[in-house]
Amino acid sequence: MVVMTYAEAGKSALASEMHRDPMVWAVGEDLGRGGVFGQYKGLVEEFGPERISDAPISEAAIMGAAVGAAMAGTRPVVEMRFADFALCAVDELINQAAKARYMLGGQLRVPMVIREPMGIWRSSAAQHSQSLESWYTHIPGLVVAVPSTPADNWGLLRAAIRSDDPVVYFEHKNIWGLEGEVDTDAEPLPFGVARTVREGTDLTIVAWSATVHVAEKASEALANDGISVEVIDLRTLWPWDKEAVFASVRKTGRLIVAHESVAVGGFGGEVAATVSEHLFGTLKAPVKRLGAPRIPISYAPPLEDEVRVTEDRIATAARALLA
Amino acid sequence: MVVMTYAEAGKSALASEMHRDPMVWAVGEDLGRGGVFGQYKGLVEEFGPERISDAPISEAAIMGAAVGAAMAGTRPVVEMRFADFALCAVDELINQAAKARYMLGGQLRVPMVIREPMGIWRSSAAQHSQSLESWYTHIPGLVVAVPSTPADNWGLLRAAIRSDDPVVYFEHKNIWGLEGEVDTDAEPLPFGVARTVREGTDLTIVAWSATVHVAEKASEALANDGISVEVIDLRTLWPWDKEAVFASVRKTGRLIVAHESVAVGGFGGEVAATVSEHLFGTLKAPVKRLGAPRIPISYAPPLEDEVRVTEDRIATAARALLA
Amino acid sequence: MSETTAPPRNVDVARLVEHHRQMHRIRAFEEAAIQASHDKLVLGAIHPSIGQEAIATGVCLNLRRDDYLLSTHRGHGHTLAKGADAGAMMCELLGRAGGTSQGKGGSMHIADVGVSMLGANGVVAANINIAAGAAHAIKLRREDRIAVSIFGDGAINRGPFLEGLNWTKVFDLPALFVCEDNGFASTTRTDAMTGGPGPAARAESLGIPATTVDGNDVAAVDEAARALVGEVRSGGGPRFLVCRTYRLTGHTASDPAAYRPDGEVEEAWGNDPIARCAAYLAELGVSTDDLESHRTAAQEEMAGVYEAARNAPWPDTALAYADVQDIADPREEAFRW
Amino acid sequence: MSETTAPPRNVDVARLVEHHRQMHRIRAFEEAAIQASHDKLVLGAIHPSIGQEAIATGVCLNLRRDDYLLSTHRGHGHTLAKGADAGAMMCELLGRAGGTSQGKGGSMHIADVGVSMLGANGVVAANINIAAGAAHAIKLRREDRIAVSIFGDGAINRGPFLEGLNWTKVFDLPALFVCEDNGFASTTRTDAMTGGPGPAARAESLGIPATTVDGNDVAAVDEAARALVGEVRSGGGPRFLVCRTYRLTGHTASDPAAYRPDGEVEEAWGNDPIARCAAYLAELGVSTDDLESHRTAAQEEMAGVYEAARNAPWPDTALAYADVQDIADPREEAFRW
Ligand SMILES: Cc1ncc(C[n+]2csc(CCOP(=O)(O)OP(=O)(O)O)c2C)c(N)n1
Ligand SMILES: Cc1ncc(C[n+]2csc(CCOP(=O)(O)OP(=O)(O)O)c2C)c(N)n1
Ligand SMILES: [Mg+2]
Ligand SMILES: [Mg+2]
Repeated sequence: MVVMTYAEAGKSALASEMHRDPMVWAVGEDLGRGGVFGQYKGLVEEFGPERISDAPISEAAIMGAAVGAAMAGTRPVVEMRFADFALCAVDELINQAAKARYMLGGQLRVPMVIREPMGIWRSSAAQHSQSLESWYTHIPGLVVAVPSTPADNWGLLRAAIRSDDPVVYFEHKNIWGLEGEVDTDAEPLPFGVARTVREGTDLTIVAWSATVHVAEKASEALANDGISVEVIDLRTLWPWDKEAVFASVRKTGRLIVAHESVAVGGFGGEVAATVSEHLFGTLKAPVKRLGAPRIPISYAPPLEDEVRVTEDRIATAARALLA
Repeated sequence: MVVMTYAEAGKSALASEMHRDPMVWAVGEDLGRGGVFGQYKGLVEEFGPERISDAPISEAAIMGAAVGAAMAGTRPVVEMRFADFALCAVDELINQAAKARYMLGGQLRVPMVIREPMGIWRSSAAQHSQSLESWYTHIPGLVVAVPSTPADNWGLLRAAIRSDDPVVYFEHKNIWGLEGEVDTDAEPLPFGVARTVREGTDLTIVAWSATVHVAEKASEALANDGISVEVIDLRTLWPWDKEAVFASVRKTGRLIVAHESVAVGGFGGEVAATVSEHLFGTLKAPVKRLGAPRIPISYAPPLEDEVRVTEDRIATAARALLA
Repeated sequence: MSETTAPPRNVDVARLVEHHRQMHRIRAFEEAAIQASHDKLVLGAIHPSIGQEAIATGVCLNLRRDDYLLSTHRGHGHTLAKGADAGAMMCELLGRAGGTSQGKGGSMHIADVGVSMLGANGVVAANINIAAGAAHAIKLRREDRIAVSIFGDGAINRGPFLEGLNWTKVFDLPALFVCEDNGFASTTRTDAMTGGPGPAARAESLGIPATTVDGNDVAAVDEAARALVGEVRSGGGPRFLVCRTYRLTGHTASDPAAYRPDGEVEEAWGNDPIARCAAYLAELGVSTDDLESHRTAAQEEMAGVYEAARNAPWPDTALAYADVQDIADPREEAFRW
Repeated sequence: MSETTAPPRNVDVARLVEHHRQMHRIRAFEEAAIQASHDKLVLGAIHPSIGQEAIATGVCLNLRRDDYLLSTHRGHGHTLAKGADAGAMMCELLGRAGGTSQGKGGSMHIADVGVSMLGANGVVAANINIAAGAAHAIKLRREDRIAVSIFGDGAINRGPFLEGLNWTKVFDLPALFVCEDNGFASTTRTDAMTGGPGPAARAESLGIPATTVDGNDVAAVDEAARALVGEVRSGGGPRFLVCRTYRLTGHTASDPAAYRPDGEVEEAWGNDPIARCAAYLAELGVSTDDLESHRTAAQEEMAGVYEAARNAPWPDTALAYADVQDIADPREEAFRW
């Protein structure tokens, strides 16, 4: 067990896979100087500029070249810097990376990882704060990972790099510095296996990425009111661990799905619709979704706060559900 | 009342708005020759090449220039040719068009219409068949329209062109030739008002775009089994007519949401989650979603058919729901 | 920017004969594909390369089986010239079992990874970045193959053209870009939508040496391609080849191409690359019978290929759910009652 | 591609004095903004333009109030030079009521539509297509204004650079493109990531005449910009101006810029555009007191501006739900219990 930050976990996961497989390489803007958030610090010294490669400001080429490099036998890890900038390379990801294996009848595969730092991070405004994970769950061929802890970043990034299919990998900008214990001897994590963050009997809260920590805090507050909350971290949205969620809701009878992204069209709708269908009759109350209002993210802190799914908002929703 | 096709309705809606407002213009590849589907035929002769403008194969510039032209006081209608190609201009649509009014604190607006022919159309394969309407419902600032008939194409396209906010406008490629009556004296249609296609008492089917016609056929088949189906065409997905859907489901107690797009992460999840929450207790059966399996769309007809939400599949789901 | 037009002096007759055969095979394949389209056995759009065959053979005869090739929507000829099996290709166009991609991709995604042809593409210019990446992989793996991207003159107005070419220059990659300049982007004349002198000037502004040839002169294409492939393979970095040509058919099999004035197409037929090659070979003493036999052999081959394809079975519908991704079964999600 | 470096012969002293004042205002504004960032009153990233002021004033002094301007993440100087109110801009940077965009956009989206400044942009090169579109609207409306896009040397590697420039050439639009070539794209030297000779050559390959000037010589920028703006306004079509400069601060207010060798920055300070302008004005007989007074006046103004902004109230939270779109109320969707 080693204590490291979420950023360090990502860095050592990449480093360990690069040691394991010489075909793994990373490419993105400013990686040579450690990346915008320091998540690549020291790697160029260790692996050299060919395998920790800088890139021009050419998101479409970063993504598109990675597709070709993956088809041709390497395993690129592309750094998009901000999830928002990946919107400059959507054709390459959706029309090319996600579909190539299928369109070619399985003649080749596209093993690549697309790292997309996501989410609200101190007044970054509407073009540097988005959480668009739900988009990628809708696209056949893509795996979608949303780690919330250093241990999961360690376990899931390694799994993503070993995946023979493209993985859209969302790291949350607001928890780069979060520390936690990591078992560096552990195997990569399987996709589609949720983590029960906390056990409870009255209510289930499903969350992912940074929102898991908000849900955890809310559940502590609720515990003081005698409300016993089970918190489930999905870890990956495609595939997602339906069985774990069903099992928990069968026990609690109540579900809140909370995410930072916009509620309308968010993945919370998928979870809520699936649970409402499968556990119809078992549910003691309607499934409650908590997500951002359908507004762009503002720059001014008080306006930025308006979109946040906070501890209080989760707790309020929980009490309402149990009232 | 005039009988025209879905394509003709789109064409005359554009023409009538261009007559009404000299600031309305259209731009896209090959518009001078009438557009790929003939939906612009004759317009360049009527309005000239400046207002029915060809474009280089530069989707990002078509979309981005439209943003600037809208900011600067014109009302561009951009033709994306296939919804799939709009993926080459996602930054321009999501980071720029949708957010500019908000980011600038209301100093300006971005009145533009993005026409995106969508859907499966005789063996066009994975890069020319997608239905991605759910993506845009998730983006604050965008209106999303999905007309299913000539009359609605006439009414909604005119409303879209008059909108001061960007409208993502999906026309389904498979119904260009569909004929129907159009009241050319009618006002533009309001956004967010659904159309009750057929009244019924046992079950509600919510659909949009070409799937409305499949649902209608299925409900006729079901009528022969004595099952009375109410079919609702949402017409626009943002805003969407919750009240109309709630009212219908309060009456029938059962709901199927059917769409051509992939079920996972599709807008059906939003509808199902919302109805399941709001009408908890009123529902006699779980809300059923019908959408495509999470696979790319194949070229070979029998494989292509595997993703279709057919009349039979809707009818089977309906019978199961009522069993 | 060098210009090559006159037929090369040091001619290898056997090589030119090989081009002549191959061009006829491509033309016959396209004719059969157009027939299949008219017979409604090909439903999706196909983009014939009739009139542009010299580029396909002129370039591909200089490539090794393990050199990567990425093509466009108009990719039948390139794929055949790279060595793909015509029968499997025709099955793919008809969406039948035995197709190169099991019928899942069709014409616009035609590919044969066995001959390192990594795919045509339905998105204009998308193959440029993918080829740049294949070249990047070659460099990382210290291999001596090269990656080739062939695209049209309309593709040079898309952002990936700039990003992909710049990428190969900056990383000094073994990539050859071939622009088929046929003057049209579907129904629009490209000169009306293209600022500046065109593809070669754009490539050179990105630091990539460009050569322009008469794309209907197979000997000229062959000679230029041979030189450029050699430079790229020997570590010279990316190169750019512009081939001036003309599309003798409509944009698709169903396009009457009414946007072209009377006479333009007829005149262009006078510049038919196959006829020019034949005339040149006749000059060099190859008998008309031999030349004619290339045509008939090709037509017989492709007639057989079409016949076989139309009689091939449909692919098993289970294939619709295969090769999506390793994890999760898509059947679980859809159409459960 | 013409080179202008020597100070122009026919100097208008009053105009140069105006530049000197304005450059000091920009510098003082940036210094106050950096202070605000260190004071943690600006939380988001800000990108100071210290060292590049001559481009902002040299270009914008040649623009009319109704000429459109689109800028980048490093847009404070451009916005000030276009005539925006410094007080409202500083309130925007601090996210306060009274901000140019009511605090909703901040530094990277700074805009003042009142002076036709349509916005900085958080996406590199995105402003190029938007400016092309503004120029397109000008042509459709038969107006005599022009649209200007200012961007950095890193932006020339993004697809929109090619698509947007080609667009203005093809449609013959009144657009001026200004590339601030400061040698860096955040922590990376742009020459290492740029194939070919650079921005001017790329513009010319797209048919757009390009001029390159010493961007730290305000007189040279002014002279070149005046000529190009005149050509564009009189219907000459798009033009391109490259200004060679250097970023004297880090990429952001929090970037120590350790990636630059010792001495490089110090040496660059010797080429400070403001000092050069001052020296030149002194030569022309303007008194040191006058020159000094421009600096002190600017610093006092911006100190006051910062003081006012830090005391300004937060925007009303109801604004978070305003100006999303005309239809539908976002409050209905979120946080209902
Ligand atoms: C990004 C994108 N935009 C538009 C299209 C539609 N389209 C298909 S082929 C074509 C013309 C391409 O012209 P060119 O690149 O010159 O190739 P050619 O057809 O002449 O061989 C267009 C516009 C597309 N496939 N992809
Ligand atoms: C599409 C996109 N990619 C990456 C970034 C991150 N980024 C912000 S500024 C910058 C460097 C820009 O360099 P340049 O264009 O030369 O402008 P400068 O900062 O030198 O003024 C980068 C890479 C971005 N904002 N947008
Ligand atoms: Mg062409
Ligand atoms: Mg720079």
